[in-house]
Amino acid sequence: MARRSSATLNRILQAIPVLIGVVVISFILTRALPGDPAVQFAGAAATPESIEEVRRSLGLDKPLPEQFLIYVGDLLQGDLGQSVSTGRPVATELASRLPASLELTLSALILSCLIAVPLGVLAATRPGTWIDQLCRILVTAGVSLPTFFTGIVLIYVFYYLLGIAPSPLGRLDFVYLDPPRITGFFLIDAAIAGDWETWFGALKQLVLPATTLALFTLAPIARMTRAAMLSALAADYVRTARAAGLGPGMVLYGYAFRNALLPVVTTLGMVFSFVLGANVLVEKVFAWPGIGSYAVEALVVSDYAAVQGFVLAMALLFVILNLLIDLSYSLIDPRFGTSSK
Amino acid sequence: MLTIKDLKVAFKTRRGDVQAVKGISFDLAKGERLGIVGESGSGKSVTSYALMRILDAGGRIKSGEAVYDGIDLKQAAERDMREIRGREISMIFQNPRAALNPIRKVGHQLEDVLRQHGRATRQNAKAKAIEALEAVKINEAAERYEAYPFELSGGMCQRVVIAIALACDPKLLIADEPTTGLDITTQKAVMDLVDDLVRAREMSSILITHDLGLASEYCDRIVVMKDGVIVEEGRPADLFSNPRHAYTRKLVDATPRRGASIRSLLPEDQRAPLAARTIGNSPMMEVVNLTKTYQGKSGPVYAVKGISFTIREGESVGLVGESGCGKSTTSSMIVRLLDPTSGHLLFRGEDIAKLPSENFSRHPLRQKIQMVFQDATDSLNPRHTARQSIAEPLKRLTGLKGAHLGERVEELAALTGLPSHLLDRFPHQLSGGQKARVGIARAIAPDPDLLILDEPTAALDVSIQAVVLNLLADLRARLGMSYLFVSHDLNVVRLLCDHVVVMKGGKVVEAGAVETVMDTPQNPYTRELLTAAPQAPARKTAA
Amino acid sequence: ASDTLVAVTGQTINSLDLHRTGTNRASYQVAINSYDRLITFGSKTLEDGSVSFDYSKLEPELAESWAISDDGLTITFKLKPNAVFWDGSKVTAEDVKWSFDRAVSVGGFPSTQMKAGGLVRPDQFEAVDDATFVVKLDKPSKLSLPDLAVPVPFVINSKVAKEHATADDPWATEYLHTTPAGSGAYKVARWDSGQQIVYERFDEWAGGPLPKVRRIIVREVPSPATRRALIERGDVQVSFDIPDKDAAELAEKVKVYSTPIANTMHVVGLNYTFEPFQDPNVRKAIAYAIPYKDIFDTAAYGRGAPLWGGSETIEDTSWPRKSPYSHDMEKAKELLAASAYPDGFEVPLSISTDLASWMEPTALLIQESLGKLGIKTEIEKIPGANWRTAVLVEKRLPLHLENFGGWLDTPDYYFFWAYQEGNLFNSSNYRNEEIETLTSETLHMAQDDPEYAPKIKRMFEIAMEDLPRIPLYQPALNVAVNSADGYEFWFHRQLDVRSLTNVES
Amino acid sequence: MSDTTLPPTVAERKTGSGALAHTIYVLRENPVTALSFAMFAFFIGSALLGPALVPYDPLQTNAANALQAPSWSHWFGTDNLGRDVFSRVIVATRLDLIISVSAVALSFVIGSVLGAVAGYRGGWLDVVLNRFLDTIMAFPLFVLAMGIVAALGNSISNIILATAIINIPFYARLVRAEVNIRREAGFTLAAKLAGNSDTRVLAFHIFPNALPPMMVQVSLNLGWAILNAAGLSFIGLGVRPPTPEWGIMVAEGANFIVSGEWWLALFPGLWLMLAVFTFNLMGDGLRDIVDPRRRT
Ligand SMILES: Nc1ncnc2c1ncn2[C@@H]1O[C@H](COP(=O)(O)OP(=O)(O)OP(=O)(O)O)[C@@H](O)[C@H]1O
Ligand SMILES: Nc1ncnc2c1ncn2[C@@H]1O[C@H](COP(=O)(O)OP(=O)(O)OP(=O)(O)O)[C@@H](O)[C@H]1O
Ligand SMILES: [Mg+2]
Ligand SMILES: [Mg+2]
Repeated sequence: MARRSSATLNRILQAIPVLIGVVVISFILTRALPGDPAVQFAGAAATPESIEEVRRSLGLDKPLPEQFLIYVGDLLQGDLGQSVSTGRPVATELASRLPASLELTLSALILSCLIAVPLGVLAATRPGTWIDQLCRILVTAGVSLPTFFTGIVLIYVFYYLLGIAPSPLGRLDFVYLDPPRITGFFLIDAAIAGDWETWFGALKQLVLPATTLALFTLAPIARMTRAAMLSALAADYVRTARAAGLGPGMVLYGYAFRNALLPVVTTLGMVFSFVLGANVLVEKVFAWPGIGSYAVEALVVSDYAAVQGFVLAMALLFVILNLLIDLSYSLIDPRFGTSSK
Repeated sequence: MLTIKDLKVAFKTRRGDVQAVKGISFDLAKGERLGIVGESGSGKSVTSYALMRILDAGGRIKSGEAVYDGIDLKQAAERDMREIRGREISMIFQNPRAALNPIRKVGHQLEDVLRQHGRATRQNAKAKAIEALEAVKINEAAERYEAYPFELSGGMCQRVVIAIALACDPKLLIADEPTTGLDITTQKAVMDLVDDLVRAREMSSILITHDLGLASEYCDRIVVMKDGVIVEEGRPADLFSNPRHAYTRKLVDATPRRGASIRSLLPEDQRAPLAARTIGNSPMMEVVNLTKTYQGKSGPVYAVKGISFTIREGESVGLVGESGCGKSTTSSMIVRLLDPTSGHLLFRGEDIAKLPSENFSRHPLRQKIQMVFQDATDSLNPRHTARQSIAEPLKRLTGLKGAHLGERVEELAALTGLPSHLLDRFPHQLSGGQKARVGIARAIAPDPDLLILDEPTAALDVSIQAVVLNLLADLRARLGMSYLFVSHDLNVVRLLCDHVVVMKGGKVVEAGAVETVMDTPQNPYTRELLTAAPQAPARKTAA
Repeated sequence: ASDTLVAVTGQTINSLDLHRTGTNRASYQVAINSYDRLITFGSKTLEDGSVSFDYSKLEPELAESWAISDDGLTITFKLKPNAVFWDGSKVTAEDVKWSFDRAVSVGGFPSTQMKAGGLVRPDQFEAVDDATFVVKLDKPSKLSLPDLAVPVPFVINSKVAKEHATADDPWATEYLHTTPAGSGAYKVARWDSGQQIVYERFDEWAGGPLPKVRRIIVREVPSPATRRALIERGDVQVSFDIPDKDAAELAEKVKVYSTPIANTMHVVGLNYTFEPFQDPNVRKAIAYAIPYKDIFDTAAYGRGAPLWGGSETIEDTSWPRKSPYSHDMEKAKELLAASAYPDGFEVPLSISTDLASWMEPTALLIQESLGKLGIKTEIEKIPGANWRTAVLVEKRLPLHLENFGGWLDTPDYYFFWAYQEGNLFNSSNYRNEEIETLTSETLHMAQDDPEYAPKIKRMFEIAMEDLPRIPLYQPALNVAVNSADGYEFWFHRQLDVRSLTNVES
Repeated sequence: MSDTTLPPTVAERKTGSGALAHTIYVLRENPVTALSFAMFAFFIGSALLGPALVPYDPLQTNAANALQAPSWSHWFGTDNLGRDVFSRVIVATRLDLIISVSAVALSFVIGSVLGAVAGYRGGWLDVVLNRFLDTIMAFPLFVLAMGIVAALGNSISNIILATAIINIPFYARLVRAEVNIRREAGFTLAAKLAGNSDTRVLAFHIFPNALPPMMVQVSLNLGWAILNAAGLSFIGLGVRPPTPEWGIMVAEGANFIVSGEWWLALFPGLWLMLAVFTFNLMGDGLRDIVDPRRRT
């Protein structure tokens, strides 16, 4: 246990330079963005004086290093700054939007895993057969389409033409009220409140965007599952298990699959951060009030604080995600943190 | 109890069907200990997998019969086979660490088997599992129950594998090379344990091995396999002392044993007399107080703790010891791939230990000190053909080019007995013996004076080992090189070396002329090594 | 009919307080729907039967009546006695003064807009008693009263606001940013930035006839395709500001209002600092080379009003007006041949990413057509954030598309912003002495002044001759309505939800 | 395995062990791989010859003929400016291939060098590189690409650069791992004994062995690069009009789907999908081709 926690602590320490790097790069990147926020926010019919005044009030008249120091100083006090375009603290804004993105991303990943993992296992148990090839073609097709395109096509078919799907209006149709906010995840909050009607409403809204994202993530997960299962099935311990007379279910899941899980979990982590990026586009199509669409808006209007806050939040999420992966690693693999791994 | 008749097994592969087992027949009586010997690829493992019906995908029993205790193993339903596996027939495999699920506690793996066969319930599974661990004489069995395979030594892992195999009291145990990868002393302990258990439970056993010594020591009857067929069978004493089939003879001859000469390992018709060689008196390489300390994660690892010995001009020195004693570390330092922590390496009086290993590749002496690696497969670049591999040192160290280079490569191939049409093959297209030859040709290409051989035959079959050892002996005589021959097999060292250095735990425990050390070992460790090695049978007619 | 109505829009409301720095255009609707002004414009029915604001008619909102002194320098308002804020307190002249003070003091756009009506300093406003409010002007202007009917001078509940004001933030911008305090027809029941705003009717509203719909939800849906699907399927009742193409096509399925936007033109800007554009022949050649009809058909799908092929003679002062130019490649070639650049030249053609829906097809058609003249253009798409800086502030784009619209519907107002040197929308760096004087003279002059029309006509002449901006067409504001009624077009191009009603379908 | 050497078999002589023969073998063995290579050849063909063969000028507008559904004269219909969608789709092939291939080539080279050096040298260099890669990975990659393109301007070269930057970590990680496991391999030591300097060992002995798994990565990234460009177009940061490019065509066409002009997005989308699909499926085949161990 001590070994695991020291390995985990090590991971946390390693994250620090990453976070510093992210802070610096995001600062530089935002300053490199074209456009003058002062002009943008001085609004229509602004005079040069009013533009200068806005610039001063945003602190953009100071030299860059000073701006950076102020930014870092605020950051250390937990202040992500204020978004100029929404006029609200970036932290509040992110906190209110992050659950929406996470709910979408996680649902998509769960959906994707539910399909891709069994597919991968199926393909691995029958390598080289037409089932294997079919799986390969199917999942590759999913990853070959731009997400925004898939999203619009799904809306067109399932909402516009067939009328099965609910109107693509974000997280909840307006006939429902938001569930009382506890976690920010509508499905969880509605379930806690016991409001199953709202729960169902939120679920309906999730189906199309989650499917769009899931289609995109099938391929890496299925491929990795297949590869990992293949090598696990070829391992000596599987032969030992079979020779000891263990049942096929036990051999496949208790022995091969659990070992194959390690690389799959790693892939999941990568896919997760990938999907968070892809969210940007899907959120736009489905009017999903997540942080992806927030970032795009902010980027377009050069809203420095918002972009920086977004990037930092994502980086933190990434670090946490890696810790979670390590944690699941250490749960799955007893060798975690030792030199034999 | 087990009857096999004309069993044929074939695999479907990219290049059509491969006949792995081409119709073999044998019987096994209750309580009998059968040995199956033969070279790599002769179909030993496939036979046993076929019996258990655990062949890889694409493998299938084409014809023949395999009847165990009245049950037709070929026809039995998969469900019935599952009952047989583990409960009636069970198996242990080579490389015990890989044979265990790395992420499951060994106790639980035992329980899986016990509960699968209804030998234990949820409540008493743990107790039974500990019992099974105790049966294989693992000390502190209750604690080991909680251990993961990576927390156990190789020997202990093999004990766990044996415990799993024997957990449900099978009537037949098949052991497929159960001791490869284990130290010679561990090997003895494991084999003794298996033997005791098999006898105590009055089980039958099949021991699959390529080590004739092991087979003759632990089996009542032996079958010899070659290319998927059985060429001979009999009691060990008869079979080995009086082999009838040429192949058996070759196998017996090739096994190093006390009193044999290096040429006697070869088939009789190939025993050309060895050319004479001279051993000079002047030291070529003096190893003085060499130490190496690694900076490990949990403190320093003292791999080599101050060793000294001398290799004279033309002399062959053997370096023996068990796994992890520092043999490879020592040889890496001598060949200047690794910087010693302290000590001197005097090559003809010049201290080459001072030259950093990074720059040594451009030093003129690089050409003079070369090495043959333990694992021929690993030591050949998979993307280079044999020709490219051999040409590499010539191009870099001797500056040969164009036609001269080609000629020299062909010459080296001829010298090492490598047919020239193989030169354009990639390593994976070559057999183990051929790869070993490429490795040797490459090492002698720049005309070295000192050749370090780090267990060059460890991965080879005995008959190929015999050929390679003879090749080395011939080359030594022809080219006048000195050898530092690293090995864990004293019998092999005896054949090739003039002088031997025995290492243990990074220190030299004994050194001296080969005969002296082998015949009158002074150090208890040396004695232990000598007794642990299974004694290969000698042919009556052996030269 | 249900008492809820749903509207969708592609724009995002980023603040509930129009006066705040950084508040975007879409947010102005809150000032309209949740706040009242003293006065508002009347309505008129257009030829196509749709309803539009009427610039010529001023009507009371919070003010019951108003009077202008003879010298035109003092305007006295009497407030409606029954006007109350949402918290039940009476609307007093003090509240109006505080709000006006705020509008002229916060700087930025609100102050600029107030200035257009001659309202610059707090001391111009006086609360005589609870019900009497006086505005004093430095000089009489025809723009002063209309300027009080635009969204900016809205009346805030000053008691509430002051409670939340701080020394750093004397105008309570932080508070009002998220929490409106007004007397308007609709309270903001809920605002989820980036998602929706929910209006709840204020039943004691005194500003006008009580709206029919109790609750109105305005949802933000960024994807136009999604918006179209929603309105077509009838899941929402109003889709505000839809693309021209959808407007053209949806007209068959649902009610679509396409109103040419008052005092607004889509134009091609020719920057005078770019040397070839200093040559009048080049400018005219370009004006003749533009394929107006194709642009109007492909970029605007025929929505709005054409602004080409007008008569040479100028008879009236209506604005926007058709230019005398039309697509004539022969003429264009002749003119270019006569210019200093007979073989053409290279110039980037700049458009904004945010406005790509009309700018991109327009630019492509212009590019192709100019190519035939030998004028090589490369289309440069400038991100939204950079666009304003480049085109309006730095005025550094040689050839670009532009679309200024003036809230106050007089030609002189347009000329002031777009043709007078130094002003923001004069993206061409245009300067003409005569225009400078004429604009200054006409800006505050009453429209019925006999001197007004001749001066304006002269301005038109010069503008068409000098061509710093080549008019393309007058864009339309398209709104699709399904099972609802009562849509009214407003110059501010925002959805006034107060007049909307549900219709049983 | 017998030590006696066999003369070359008949089969061996017939197919030889040349690279071409090996490629043919790999293609023949797996029909899906063969299909993907055939499709790749088709795309290369359209990239090279497309502009010469298409029936219309892809930039030629024709307002009178806008938004025509697919017909015999316009196979894929026309767009809102009356341009022929088929011609645009085919002509776009070249640009899209250039974008994806150069982005991947750039990240391949940079990633390989970084990863190889770090994997071989180890120590602080390795630590620094790892932290650097972590930092890049900590950005949501698409947003990073957006940021870079937004900051530098949306030219083709910047789109390529942004795509390359976000892909570097994948290559660097992969190469690092592959080099690291071979750092102590027998053939590495043997190469040093043969008198190779560290650089030569790394460049000519270790690195080429990392190629097979990298080929799979390359094929995946070729696809991603196109998707990435498409996504940037959707946000409005794509290549400049009127240049035809699949992503921009899909992104713009997507808004026409609901209004019934499905062909605007469908055909470029189909082409884009086929290209990504082809690249992804090619991966295993490419790996087998560069892997001499697959030769028999
Ligand atoms: N899965 C397989 N597919 C194709 N051929 C196979 C397969 N497994 C084994 N063979 C072939 O069957 C033959 C016998 O193999 P087997 O493993 O029984 O040899 P062995 O005698 O156990 O050798 P070793 O001592 O190396 O273990 C070999 O020629 C091998 O190439
Ligand atoms: N790079 C290293 N870092 C830390 N410890 C090492 C390293 N290389 C070797 N060792 C340790 O040094 C000791 C000697 O290793 P060495 O490889 O020389 O043994 P060996 O005698 O060659 O064994 P084998 O017969 O298994 O090859 C071992 O305990 C090993 O664990
Ligand atoms: Mg075997
Ligand atoms: Mg060793």
